[in-house]
Amino acid sequence: MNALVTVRNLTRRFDVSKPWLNRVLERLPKRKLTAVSDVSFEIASGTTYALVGESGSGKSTIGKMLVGLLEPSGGAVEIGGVNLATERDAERIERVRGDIQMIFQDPYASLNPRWKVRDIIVEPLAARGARTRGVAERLLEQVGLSVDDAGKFPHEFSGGQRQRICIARALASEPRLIVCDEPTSALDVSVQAQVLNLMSDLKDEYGLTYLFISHDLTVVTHMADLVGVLYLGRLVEEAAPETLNARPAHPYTQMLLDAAPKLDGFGREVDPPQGEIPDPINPPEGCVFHPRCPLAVERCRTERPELRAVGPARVACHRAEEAIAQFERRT
Amino acid sequence: MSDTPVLSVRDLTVEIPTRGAVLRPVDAMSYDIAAGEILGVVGESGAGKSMTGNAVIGLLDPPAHIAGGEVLLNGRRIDDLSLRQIRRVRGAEIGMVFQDPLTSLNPLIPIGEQLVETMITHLDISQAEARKRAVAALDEVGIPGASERIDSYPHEFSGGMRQRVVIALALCAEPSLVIADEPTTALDVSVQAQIIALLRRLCRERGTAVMLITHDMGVIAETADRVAVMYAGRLAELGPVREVLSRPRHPYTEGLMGSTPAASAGRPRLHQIPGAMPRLGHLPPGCPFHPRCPRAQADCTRDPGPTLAACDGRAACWHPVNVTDAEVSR
Amino acid sequence: MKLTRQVLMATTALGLMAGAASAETLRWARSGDALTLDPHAQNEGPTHTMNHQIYEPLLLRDTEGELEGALATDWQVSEEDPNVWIFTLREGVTFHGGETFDAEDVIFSIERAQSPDSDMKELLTSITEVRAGEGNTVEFVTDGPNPILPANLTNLFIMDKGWAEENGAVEVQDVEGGEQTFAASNTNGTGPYQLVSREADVRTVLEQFPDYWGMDEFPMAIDRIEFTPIQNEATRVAALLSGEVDFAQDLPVQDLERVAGSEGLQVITAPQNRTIFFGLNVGADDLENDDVEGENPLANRQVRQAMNMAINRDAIQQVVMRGQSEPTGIIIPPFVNGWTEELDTPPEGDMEAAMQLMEEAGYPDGFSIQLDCPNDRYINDEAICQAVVGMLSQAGITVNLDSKPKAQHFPLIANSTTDFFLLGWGVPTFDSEYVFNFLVHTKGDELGSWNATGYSNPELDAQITALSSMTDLEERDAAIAEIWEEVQSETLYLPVHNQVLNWGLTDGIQTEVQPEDQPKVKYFETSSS
Amino acid sequence: MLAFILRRLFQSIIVLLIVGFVAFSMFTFVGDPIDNMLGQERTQADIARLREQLGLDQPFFVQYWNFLGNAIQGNFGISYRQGRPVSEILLERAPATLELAAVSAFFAMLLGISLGVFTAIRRNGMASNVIMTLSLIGVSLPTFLIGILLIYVFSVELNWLPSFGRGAVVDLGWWTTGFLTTSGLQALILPAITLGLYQMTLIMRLVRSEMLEVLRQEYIRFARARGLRERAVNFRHALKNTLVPVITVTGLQLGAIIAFAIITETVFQWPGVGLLFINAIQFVDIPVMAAYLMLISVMFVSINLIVDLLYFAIDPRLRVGKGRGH
Amino acid sequence: MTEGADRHTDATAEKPTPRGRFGRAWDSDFAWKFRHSPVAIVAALVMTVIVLAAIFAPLIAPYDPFDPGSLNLMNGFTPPGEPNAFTGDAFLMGTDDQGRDVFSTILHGLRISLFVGAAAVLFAMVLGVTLGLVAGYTGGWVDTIIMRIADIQLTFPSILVAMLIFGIAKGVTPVEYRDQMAIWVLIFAIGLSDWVQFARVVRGAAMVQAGREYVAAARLIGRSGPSIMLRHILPNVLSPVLVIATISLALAIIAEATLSFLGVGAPPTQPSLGTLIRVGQGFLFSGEWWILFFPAVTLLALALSVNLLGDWLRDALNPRLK
Repeated sequence: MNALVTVRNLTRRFDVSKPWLNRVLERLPKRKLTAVSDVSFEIASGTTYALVGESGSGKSTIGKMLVGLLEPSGGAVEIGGVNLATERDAERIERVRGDIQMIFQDPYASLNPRWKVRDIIVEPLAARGARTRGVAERLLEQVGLSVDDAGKFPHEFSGGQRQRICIARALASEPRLIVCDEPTSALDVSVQAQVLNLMSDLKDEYGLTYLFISHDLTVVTHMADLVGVLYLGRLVEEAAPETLNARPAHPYTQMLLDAAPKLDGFGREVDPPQGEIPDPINPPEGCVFHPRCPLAVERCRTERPELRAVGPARVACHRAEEAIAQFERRT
Repeated sequence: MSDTPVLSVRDLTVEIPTRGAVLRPVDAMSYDIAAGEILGVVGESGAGKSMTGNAVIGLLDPPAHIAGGEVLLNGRRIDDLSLRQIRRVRGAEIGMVFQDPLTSLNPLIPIGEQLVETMITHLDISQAEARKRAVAALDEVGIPGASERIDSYPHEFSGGMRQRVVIALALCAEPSLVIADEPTTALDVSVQAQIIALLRRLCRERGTAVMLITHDMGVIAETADRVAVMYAGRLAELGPVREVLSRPRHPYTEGLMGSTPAASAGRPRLHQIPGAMPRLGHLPPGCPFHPRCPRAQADCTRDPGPTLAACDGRAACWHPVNVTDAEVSR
Repeated sequence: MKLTRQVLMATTALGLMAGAASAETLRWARSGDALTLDPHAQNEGPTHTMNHQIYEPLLLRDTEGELEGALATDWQVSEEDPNVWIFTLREGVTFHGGETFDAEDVIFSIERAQSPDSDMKELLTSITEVRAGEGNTVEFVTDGPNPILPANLTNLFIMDKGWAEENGAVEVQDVEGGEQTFAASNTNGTGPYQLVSREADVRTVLEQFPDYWGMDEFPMAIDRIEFTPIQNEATRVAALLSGEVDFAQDLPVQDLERVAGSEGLQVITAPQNRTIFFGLNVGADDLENDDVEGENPLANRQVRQAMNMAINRDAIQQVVMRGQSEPTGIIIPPFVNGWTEELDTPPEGDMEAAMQLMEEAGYPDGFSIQLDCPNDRYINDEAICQAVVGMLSQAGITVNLDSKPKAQHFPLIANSTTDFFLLGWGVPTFDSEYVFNFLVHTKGDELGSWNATGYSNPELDAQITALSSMTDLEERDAAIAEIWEEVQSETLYLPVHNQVLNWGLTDGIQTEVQPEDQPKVKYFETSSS
Repeated sequence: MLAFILRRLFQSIIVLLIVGFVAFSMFTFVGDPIDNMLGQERTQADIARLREQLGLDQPFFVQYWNFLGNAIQGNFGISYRQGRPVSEILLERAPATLELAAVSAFFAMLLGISLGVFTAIRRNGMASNVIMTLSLIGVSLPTFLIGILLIYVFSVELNWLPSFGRGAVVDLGWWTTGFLTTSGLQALILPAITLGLYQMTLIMRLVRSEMLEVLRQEYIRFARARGLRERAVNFRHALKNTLVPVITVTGLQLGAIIAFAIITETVFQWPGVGLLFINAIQFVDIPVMAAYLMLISVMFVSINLIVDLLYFAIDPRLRVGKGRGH
Repeated sequence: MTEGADRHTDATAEKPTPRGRFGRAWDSDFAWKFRHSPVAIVAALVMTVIVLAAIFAPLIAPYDPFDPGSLNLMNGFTPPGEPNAFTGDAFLMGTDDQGRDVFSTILHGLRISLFVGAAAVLFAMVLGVTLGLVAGYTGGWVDTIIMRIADIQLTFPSILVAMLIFGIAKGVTPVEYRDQMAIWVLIFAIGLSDWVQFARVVRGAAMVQAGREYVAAARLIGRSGPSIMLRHILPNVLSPVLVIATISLALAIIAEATLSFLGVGAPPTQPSLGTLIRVGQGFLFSGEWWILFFPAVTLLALALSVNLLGDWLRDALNPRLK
């Protein structure tokens, strides 16, 4: 497999300590929030890799580290064989930078309201001093907007249209990888469908690689070739969407699937999941999911499960086999 | 269940005068909610679903105002009440849950005090009694250690817990109707399931009517008894949830269902409705959906556009889908 | 105790002003406060005014400006020695502290006033010795016959020797050096009023001294004086108009009409013994703040004459002073010995003549110079400067006006660090010699201390020093005239006008304006008394 | 909270050090004190002796250190003008200014907050618009002119109120107060209005805009949706939240009031520290000027400290969080 | 109202706007609000007239009050509209104590006041916006230091700062430059005491903007910090800056007047509006009302219109107020 992106043991900690004086006076330790802990995965060129998880799972943090907006605290991200954090060759950095683009969640905040659409779209080119003439117009048509829109300001567009503009900007530098951070969660369903379809079309047309980040399991399974499920900064399961839907191996994945409302689940009454996501500053020992896990045993409380292959999936659970069995019994 | 619905909305119209034009975020909507029933109001942003809820409880922000129709609560008209009178209805007879639990609670006042204050306003009880009931209310919505946490401030709770507090506040004066405006949109999936379950349980236990406003078809499907689909301020379709969702009649409802990705659906190309919801100031004549509608015909541009009453009572559409011959002949 | 009584007093005073305005209290306001209470530290009007209520000189000038005995009952030149003045001291005078007044005190005070830090020393330069005479007299020995010596003593206050020694107040306060002594804020005089309390720049309260020797001689209608400096002119006028003060000095000339027209108020005026004039630095080789390199345009007499001509005194009188001034051509008012009509005539001339002179002097395009002007000392001082700036500019002289409070202005003159300045001068001795000593004589340690012009004429200096010993008054007057002749022909100073004094008073008080602007409250009469 | 106070104290000390530095620099900038103190007949030896005596021969920072040391003990030297210890004069004058400032601040806050709330609640009402416009006139004229106009109207024309001074004051030993006499209270009115008007307007406008902001908040909607009485919504819920930002600005304004008293005191001949400062400038009385600066900053710093503490009292989010609160 | 509904009503995209740039500006919400606010129109009108009058003062003013040579003292105290008793000259707004035409002095005084005000605000704005941007965008200890400096600055109220600077400047500048210095010292002093509020507001706004995703997008493609601050963030924080600048302008003009009253303002030979008022207040009781009245009314009109405009701008530019 030809991996465009290789993520190895990626870790990111944030210092959320109180100021020094408070710590001294109140005898508090330094507090570190581990947003991403020891995450490894690869994205094959031309595929869509999805990261799914609830708030605080670290999915956006991984996205930001991937594109270089954040420095990893540990581990490495290599894109096309280049590690942006350690690379010293300016030319290679420049090249890789041009290869990566990002689409953000909030289409209202991702466009500078004071800039014209044309300038927004060509900025990635302009920043490199490349030719920009006519580019914006061509891209606008590409994403289903009109050439005339180039002269307008962002506030003249609806949310879906804005997200199209974002996509156009992302395409401007002809990237190989686009990191999509919840690209449709601010959009209405009908518009979401348009944007998702557009993204699929563009992927095919340009042979793009996507890292697709979302909290919505259904959207993710719709878009991705491979799905990584995150919980409290840890990759707990990685599988193809079909596998994930049919045989989720991690109890957390199962919980997510259960909790997600179903279009055909009329009057469905499930026992809601127990508890809430624990404090990421003091995550539980062992398997971070064990306090909420119906299958947890003593080992889960002490030993952090490594990601291992279970069937076609990779799962970080000591009791994956039992979980699968139980899931199949239920359905 | 008595005959009079808890809430009965007749031809409710809300207008916002702006520069240019008068906008109608809610246009001649009619629906009922019976006791113990959950009516799901669904629609995309700008459809006017929140405006409906706010109009019912009289919380429209000026210059928005009710321009026509009436709102009956347990048979009594409430849309024409004075501020003083409607205030007595709010909280006491209609409870409201807002979208964002982070901003719904006053950050400077302990949650217990907010509960006590609400109860004392509406119920003829003492401070001590109210406090006792507040603990009970918190307990009921599943706040662990309610009696210790009653003096905590909102920021000391997680998002899910805060939404529980909000629900306790909405229900503490035992209203007969609860309007829940996107109560779970700001929450994670797992917490959303908890909150929805809680809301359902409480309302079922008390026989409270619920108006559940959301954009999430899945939530509607699992929670509501009946569903009202809104488009551009109008009711597009209204009916029992199972029927509307599995055999939608309005092309818009059908489109909505089709464009929602389903986990089980494999990866076909999503059905997409072309274009976007028109802005209120620029509604097309006739059926507001016709420019996006695959079934639009010449008569769809005809004024007045289709309404539920003028059509089959379920979908406001001249050319509905999924209609059996029997129904057509009727 | 103290508190309750005051509260009672205040609450019984029903009306706002009425209660406080008991007949015997004089509420008195003027623009500035006395700089110090040390009687010898400052030779300055407001300072003397305050001290006049507390201290007394041997002689003073009454409301008419005439000499009157204060601590001296009689004064005459010794029959044996023309160089000796004999002052007979008043009997039965006690200081506020109870000490008896005697010759020792006079000797001490004069010697104190002669010390280097004293600001009064110029008045006493001719005195070589002060000694106790026979009986209750003091003898002043001068370095020659000095006919006008008594006139030099009218602001020379007598302190108690014992008190001064006890309290370390023997040395005069060096005000310029920022020094402070006990005597600067504590007093022990023989005057009609004694100090009750003083907060500099806020309020000074004086009360009648019950053992004052002149209790029966003067009206003494005022029991208590509350003196408040009110800097802001509008506020001062408002205070008088609203009846919050009974007596206000330094009223803005534009408000006199309004005050006089107000019910219960009167304005009394009198020509003041003070002339306003400009001084020029004629002595320097080059000026600091001008645009002429290497030479001093002011050293050129024609330039000075041109400037003198350019000043339109009538316009200043009519507009700036609202008629409250008398234009003058000499820097002394008419009642000073040495004044003559001819000297007083301002130069005939107009702008054209002035410009002509400028051209002749070699400055056809004029020059620029800085004018230092006080803004809180004389009536409309800043406005006068401003008007003159305009007039001089018409003659081609660009004047940069730098106006500042008197506290910053006077040191410039005292230290001769100004090229062109405004000054007002009163003549307490009513004799020209006083003016010569301060303003014309070459600047030196004793004489010429306010002569910032840099003018030095040894012959004239000799003539001036000779004056002090001339006993023949006619001969002396001739000498004075001669000196004036020279001063005027040099156009050393540019006279503007003599100030007219104004006092605003409530109708209930009767007094006359003292030409030196030195109100002495003991003369005040009230309607009720 | 302790840490917060300590940090604030530390910052305050830095502020005071800087102010002290400015004050001290004035001695060096505005003329050599030796020049002032010695007459013309000084000798080189005199100068050297006095330099040594005053410690002026020491390095700049040593001098600064000594100045600070003295300042901490309240020793600011002797006033050139009055010849008394500056601290003594300041203590004598401070009550006048503090009483005036307190009354002004009270007036500004009382009226400012109530008018601000009123205009926010009746946002588009006629009365609100009139108040808003009038308030702008108040800040569109310089304070001194307002003072003089007030004197003209109320003292000269109507003869209701005194135009200058403090009226009769009662000496309590360490404090002189004008609060206990009728004339003292009357004398306070015009200066207090003059001084407080500007701050009142500021507070009013701030309260209004903050209140409008708060009234738009979701929790206010929620409070309304719960049927709480308008009064409870406006005052219990909205006003309380409004006060948090208002307190900061009000704190700053109180400091400003003391400084702006310079103008008011000049116009009304109010015998406070502001007038003292103006006189000190006229007489180049540097010790008084320096001490005044220090005094002002000490007051300012303490007011800020109090404001910060008030925050803790009002806003529970600032107290040590028990929960997660993120 | 849900956020979506809010967003959909905020623009009028569908309407064709054929009239080009001006047409679109005319059609914008902002212009519409302006056209429908009589207060804003009147205020803008008054301000425009005053500013134009100040700019063209040398052309409009019948006299040059700054040329002392052209003054005739005898013209002093001429009431408005009446001929002078001595010279027979008549003046629209009368003359002051120096015989200067009040109308002309006001026009020239306005020039000085406006210049001082505008320059001071500009100075404060440049300083405050720069520091605010850096603090808000950079954060961390840079932010801490800048904001602590701002706190310290607040400890010195404006007039104190101004008086101090004035005192020191007077001490260190040669006398012949003092008149020219005075203006610059005023500008510096007023500006220096005013930058904090710019910095605070810009910092807050910049922090919000820095968290926006378009900034992340710009960082992503390798834009440098200064470039992002200048090109991306600055244009988006300008509206609050504009509001503050407007209100600061009124404050600065009044601060200048106040300092003139305290004797540390513009020199009397080149009077600003404030100096004119200081001089004029001396004639309040004596009947020469016009010397105070006209400058005071001009100042009031100027400050009031600027304030009203600022007020209106604040509301009009606040997206949350509808």
